[in-house]
Amino acid sequence: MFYRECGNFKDSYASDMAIFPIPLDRWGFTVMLFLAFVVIPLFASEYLITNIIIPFYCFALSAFGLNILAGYAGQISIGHAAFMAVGAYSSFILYGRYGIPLIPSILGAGVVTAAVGTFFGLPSLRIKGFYLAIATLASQFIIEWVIVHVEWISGGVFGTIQAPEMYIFGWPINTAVRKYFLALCMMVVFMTFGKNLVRGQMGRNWMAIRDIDYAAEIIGVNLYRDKLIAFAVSTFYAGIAGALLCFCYVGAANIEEFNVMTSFALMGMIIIGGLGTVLGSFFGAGFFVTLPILINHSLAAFMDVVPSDILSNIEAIIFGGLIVLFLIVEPYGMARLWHTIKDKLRLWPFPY
Amino acid sequence: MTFFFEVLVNGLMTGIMYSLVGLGFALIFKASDVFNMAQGAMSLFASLALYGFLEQYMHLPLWLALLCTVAVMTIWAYAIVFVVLKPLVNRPPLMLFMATFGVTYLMEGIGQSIYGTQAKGLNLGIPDNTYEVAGIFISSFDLFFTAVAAVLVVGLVWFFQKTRNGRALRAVSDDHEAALCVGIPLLKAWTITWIVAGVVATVAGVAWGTRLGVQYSLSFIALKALPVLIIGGIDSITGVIIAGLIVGAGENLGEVFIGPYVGGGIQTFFPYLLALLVLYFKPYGLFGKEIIERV
Amino acid sequence: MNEKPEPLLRAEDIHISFGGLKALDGVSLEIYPGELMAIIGPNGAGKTTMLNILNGFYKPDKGRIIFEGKERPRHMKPNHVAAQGIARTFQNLALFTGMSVLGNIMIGRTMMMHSNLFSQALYWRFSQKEEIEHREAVEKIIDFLQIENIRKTPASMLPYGLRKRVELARALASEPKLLLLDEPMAGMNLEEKEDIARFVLDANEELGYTIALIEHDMGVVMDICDRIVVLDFGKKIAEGTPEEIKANPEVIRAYLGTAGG
Amino acid sequence: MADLPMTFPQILIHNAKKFPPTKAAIREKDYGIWQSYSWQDYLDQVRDFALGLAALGFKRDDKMAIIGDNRPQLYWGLAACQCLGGVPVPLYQDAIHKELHYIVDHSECRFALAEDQEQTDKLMHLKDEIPRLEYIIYDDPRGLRNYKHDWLIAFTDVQEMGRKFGKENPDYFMDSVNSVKPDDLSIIAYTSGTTGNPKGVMLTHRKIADCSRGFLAWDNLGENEEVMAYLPMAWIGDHIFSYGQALCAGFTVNCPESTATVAHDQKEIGPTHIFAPPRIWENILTQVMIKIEDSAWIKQKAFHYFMKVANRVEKRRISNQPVPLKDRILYQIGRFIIYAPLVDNLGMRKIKVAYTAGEAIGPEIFEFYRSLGINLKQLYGMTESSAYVSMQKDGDIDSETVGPPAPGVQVKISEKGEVLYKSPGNFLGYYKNPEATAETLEDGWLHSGDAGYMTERGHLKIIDRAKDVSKLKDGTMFAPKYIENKLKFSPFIKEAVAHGMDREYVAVFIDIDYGAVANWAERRHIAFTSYTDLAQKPQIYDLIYDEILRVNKSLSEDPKLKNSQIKRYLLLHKELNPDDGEITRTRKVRRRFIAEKYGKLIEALYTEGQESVHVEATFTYEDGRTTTMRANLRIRDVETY
Repeated sequence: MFYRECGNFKDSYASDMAIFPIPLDRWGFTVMLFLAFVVIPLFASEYLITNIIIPFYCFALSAFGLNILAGYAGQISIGHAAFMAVGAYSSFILYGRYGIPLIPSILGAGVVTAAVGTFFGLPSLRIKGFYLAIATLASQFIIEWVIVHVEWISGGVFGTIQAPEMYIFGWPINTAVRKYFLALCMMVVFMTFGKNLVRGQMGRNWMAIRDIDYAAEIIGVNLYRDKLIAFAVSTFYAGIAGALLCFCYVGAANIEEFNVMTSFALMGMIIIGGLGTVLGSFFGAGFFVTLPILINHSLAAFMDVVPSDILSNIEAIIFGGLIVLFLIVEPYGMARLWHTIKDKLRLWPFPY
Repeated sequence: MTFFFEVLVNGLMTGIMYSLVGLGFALIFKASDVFNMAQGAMSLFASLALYGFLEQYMHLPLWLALLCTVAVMTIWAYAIVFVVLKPLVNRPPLMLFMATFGVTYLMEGIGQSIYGTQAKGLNLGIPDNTYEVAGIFISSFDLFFTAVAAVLVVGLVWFFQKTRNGRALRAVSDDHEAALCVGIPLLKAWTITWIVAGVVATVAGVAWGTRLGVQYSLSFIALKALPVLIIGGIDSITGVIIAGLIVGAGENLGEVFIGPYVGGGIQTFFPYLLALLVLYFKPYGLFGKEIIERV
Repeated sequence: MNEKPEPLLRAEDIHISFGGLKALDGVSLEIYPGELMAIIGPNGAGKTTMLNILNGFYKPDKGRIIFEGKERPRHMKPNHVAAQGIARTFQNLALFTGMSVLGNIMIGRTMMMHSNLFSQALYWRFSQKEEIEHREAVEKIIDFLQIENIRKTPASMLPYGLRKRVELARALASEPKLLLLDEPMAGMNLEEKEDIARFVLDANEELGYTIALIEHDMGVVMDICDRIVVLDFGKKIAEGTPEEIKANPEVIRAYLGTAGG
Repeated sequence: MADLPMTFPQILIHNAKKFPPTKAAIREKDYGIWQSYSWQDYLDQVRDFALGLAALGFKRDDKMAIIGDNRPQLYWGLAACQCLGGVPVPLYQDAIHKELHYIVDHSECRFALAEDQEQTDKLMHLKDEIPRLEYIIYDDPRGLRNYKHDWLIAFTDVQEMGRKFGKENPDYFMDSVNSVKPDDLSIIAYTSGTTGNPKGVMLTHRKIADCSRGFLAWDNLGENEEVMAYLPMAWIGDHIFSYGQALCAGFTVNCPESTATVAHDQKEIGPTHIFAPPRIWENILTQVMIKIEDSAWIKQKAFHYFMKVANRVEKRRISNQPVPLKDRILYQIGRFIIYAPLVDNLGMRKIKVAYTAGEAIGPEIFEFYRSLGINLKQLYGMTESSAYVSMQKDGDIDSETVGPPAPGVQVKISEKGEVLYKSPGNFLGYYKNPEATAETLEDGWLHSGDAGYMTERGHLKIIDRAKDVSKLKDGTMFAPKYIENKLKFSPFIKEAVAHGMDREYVAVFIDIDYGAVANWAERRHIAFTSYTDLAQKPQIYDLIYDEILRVNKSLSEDPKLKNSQIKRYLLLHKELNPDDGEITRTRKVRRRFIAEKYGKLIEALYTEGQESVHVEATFTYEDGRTTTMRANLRIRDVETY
């Protein structure tokens, strides 16, 4: 109904292959950027920024990473949170202990995580499906143990490092808004890179592997290389996300943030949000982050103080229920719903 | 030396528990191609339910409480099969796999909102004395559950290999359509397996619940039985049993003899390390059969 | 072709068996540059197995494969075989249903795309240029196979006949030296068969591709192929021009003896 | 206008100089995107092809037949031909062999330019019969690989020769371009007359250019227009619009990927200027109606409600009355919910001005588009006048008339009521047919053959073909076309033939719109096997009955036509088909022919109490084979107001 596509024609492949070929979408995207870069920092409350939006960005990034692996390349990983932990700790170590500048150490953390991730991805060369899933679960437990028990990493005390003050070129990142911008910029940059990857040749190879691996190989896709690249890229994102989460939100690298439940949650996010879509990563993460707050507010109507355990239980029920529901009703998640609606609007008032 | 054996025996006793839970997984996998991530949650729920019947809400005698718990797990089995799995028939296995994530959340959420989140001590009145057998100290408590587990394991194997239903289930797992053709109702088969899995979960839940107290973390313990499957090979019952013993023994020995040098707590991941090694050399497990791909 | 040139591909004395069952038992065959040849035979004669061996998906228990005069290393991976210039289509469709038709065909060119991960992440400049170059090539194929109108349709939404055509497009996109078609016309109605037959013929004559195909429809095979190899129970029982094959008593017996054909 | 170039070759060169290479002169949807050519490209292509033709021995005044869908190459061929002082002869791509043979033979073509294999095959048949035809040039080589003749050449090969020839004779092109004079023939457009053989209308550069510029000035259209070229190149409308106007204004012509994708491609391009015969507007409307029928209940309701609103508003707008506030508000809501999205989906959002031309349009159809906010206007013209006689002015619209005479045109009505006019576009005459010329052109006045009169607003109102307008027995005026158009507004009626000359009452043949009616029937689970079967279903008769009632109602409102309401009707067993000669390629009813062919049916319509009539029909397939089928057609009475 709102779409006006008449007169929007492509006289070059460049424009035909653009990320947003439809003008209204371009426009909507610009509005989003405006909101993120101008409106939110100016008007959002500190609580909102710190406790909702920053984690939202971080989880979106991480969920997208998992989406690359599970949604695009079809290699499910249920130990993904552990890689966020790797990112978090290595960034803290690089920055806090070796005094490498902030941005480089965050990127470095990503690289370290990618290395670890690639290692744990090795089994994918031999096995698929559940076997692989369990292998990735192994990464969860092994990494957790290593982080907790290797003092050099965690300093030994329950595996927690406090976040050092952050400076970029001597400019302190100490307010909510500044942290927000750090998270935002990182998120935007890497989401863009990621989108380019998945819409390009690498993305096609991944999807081919996901859909029919033997056919992909026979057509000339290098299964081994591309699977490992998927692991590397995916875990790189997890690493960055983990680092950002701890720098900008938690304020400490704490292994408890990244236990197996977080891994499951990430899985849930991409299922609910939409497997194999960038948009879905945002939907999923947004849903996951806002759900507790929503429940909290809706319950606040009945009781003045909502006990945290009840909160978490209801949260779990709804979250689980929706995973099942989406798998049954719309296996491709919110993102697909969104597209169905969009197509309806584009054809309005015609049915086809 | 005896110390070594003591550790070994204790390990094997834990191992048989792994085998049991492992069978729970294997059973469902064989019957419905579902890799049931909710196994742990089922154990948690079972133990919570038992606690509820036994102490929290009513004070039933143990046997009745157990019966009720099994009944509850049966209800769950039906719910899962008819609400979750039925609509997902003929979807790619990975989707069913993910669906069990949802079930995990549901069970934990519901369970804890009914019975509360705080840890509970579960006392079944089983004497916890230690006897010395051939210079090895064994807790009667462990012995008891080992026995139960062993019995169940044997029972399951018998059920699978000998009974008509068991064979039916195997048929189902081999080929859904074919099974339907020869008149085995898919959903019935599934329900049965899920009920059995529920029973297994109950035993495991109770066993661990009594040891470590009934609490959230129970749902993770079951995860430790996952590597058992890989090591054994999902589609091989014997494989799973043996693997269970290996894992149990291995992790205990590892914890005692290697643990101290690396700061302990090896158990949490040792089975997985083992699994990774096995995967690397035998991708389909020690006893699993390889699949030839056709074009 | 009377005076035989150097074959593009030669398979020598191929043996392979699955769990004791001999699928191929000492089959040898040549494929000559520029020809359109067919491998026919009753059901279970080992035709598809032969194709799987030719493109490196199966490793023969015994026997050698010489492609362009070079012997293929025993454990060469299928994607390297593809890189040598052998493409194929599949009997039971193997389209990537999660992608659009365009994406599927673009995959066919993956071996020719070399921009590294980082330039792909940046996209603009090199990577974009590459994408566009290959898109142009792909569009030529889309035009050739007359599938313009489904260019952006998800592969999962295509009818059977069109899927086969898109698979052909995907195989052509890799500009192979040798194109293997596994029953390109199976399960099609007459009209669709005629279309595909025409495209295959055009690909062979107009674009000059060397093609080896498996097909059940004898009529089509006899019409379009230069040369035919007949397999039966894992053995080669005849080889020659359509006329010779029609006349060959072995073949007739093989076909009358089985339900296939 | 004096300083402006007056021959199209010069206009082309002028454009190539004037416009930057970034500005597209012509686009073609090919390989998935719109391949654009600047005016310089346009000129280069034309030059190369022209020189190639020269190399093949194309002389001044040679004729070249052009046949195929609208492709840049065909327009280039047309221009190239003009550059050499030759005369292009565009042909209808769906014309049957007999017609092609007549035209190609009569126009003495030495060269022919074909789009693809299909058209090439047709021409190759002709070549066997017409030795004068020397060369056949084709654009799309697909499927022609096995044809090996030295007289059969690919467009690109000709251009290749051209480049070589150009190097050898550098001045040849400009010399021949300069030798072309404004009053030389620029095209011979064959009109598929409603009677007899086609006649070759001779038009000159000056006429086409003047009229094109006339049109542009009238609606002040400029170089930034976008137009879709998908109507037959042989139709004068397309020639004026996609060639004449395009070159004179320098705006962009867009060629769709294929005839099947026109609607989609039009949505992509978003033309600013459309020029189409009524049947196109009818088809689009029919499509809209079908889709709406298929859409959700709520959407249907909304659509119909707001279309009523729009109609009310438009009626007042046309008659320059104030629109009540309530309607104005409703219209704005409707614009948001229905009109704007609809127009956008039809690819008409950017339209500045749209014309319906060629024949009269049903007022309801006309109002439908106008009420959507599309500036649709009527235009009256003929091939013989370069389509330039009269057209409506913005803000002075009347659904019943074709507007005031265009600048430089004089119109007068003969005592017989026939419309005569002097237009700058008036043709030189019919090629090799002086007597026909003499009949039509009397001392500069062109006899249109249409009956009409000037309204008090000074608009020209066309009622019907002069020879068709007649009287019923009781002497009331009977204008069949007028009635037929009213019928054809119904999405379910494709063609209609009204009878009544010297009869007691009016009776009609109805030709149902198969697509629309079949769709309607399926939704009501009415089983049918064929067109004939469907047409004879009682339910369909009921459906059409209501449509006829509607027409009778509106006829009853006009005192002059009150008595010519429809009293009986029957649904034909087959679609009227140009191949059977029942209608022309431009879908004009051939009354005399039908009167002869279906005399029996007509008699039945006028025999009191006859309920049905038996027919034997002969169908013609594309390949010319014919088969016969038999059927009983019902006849129904209709009540009148």
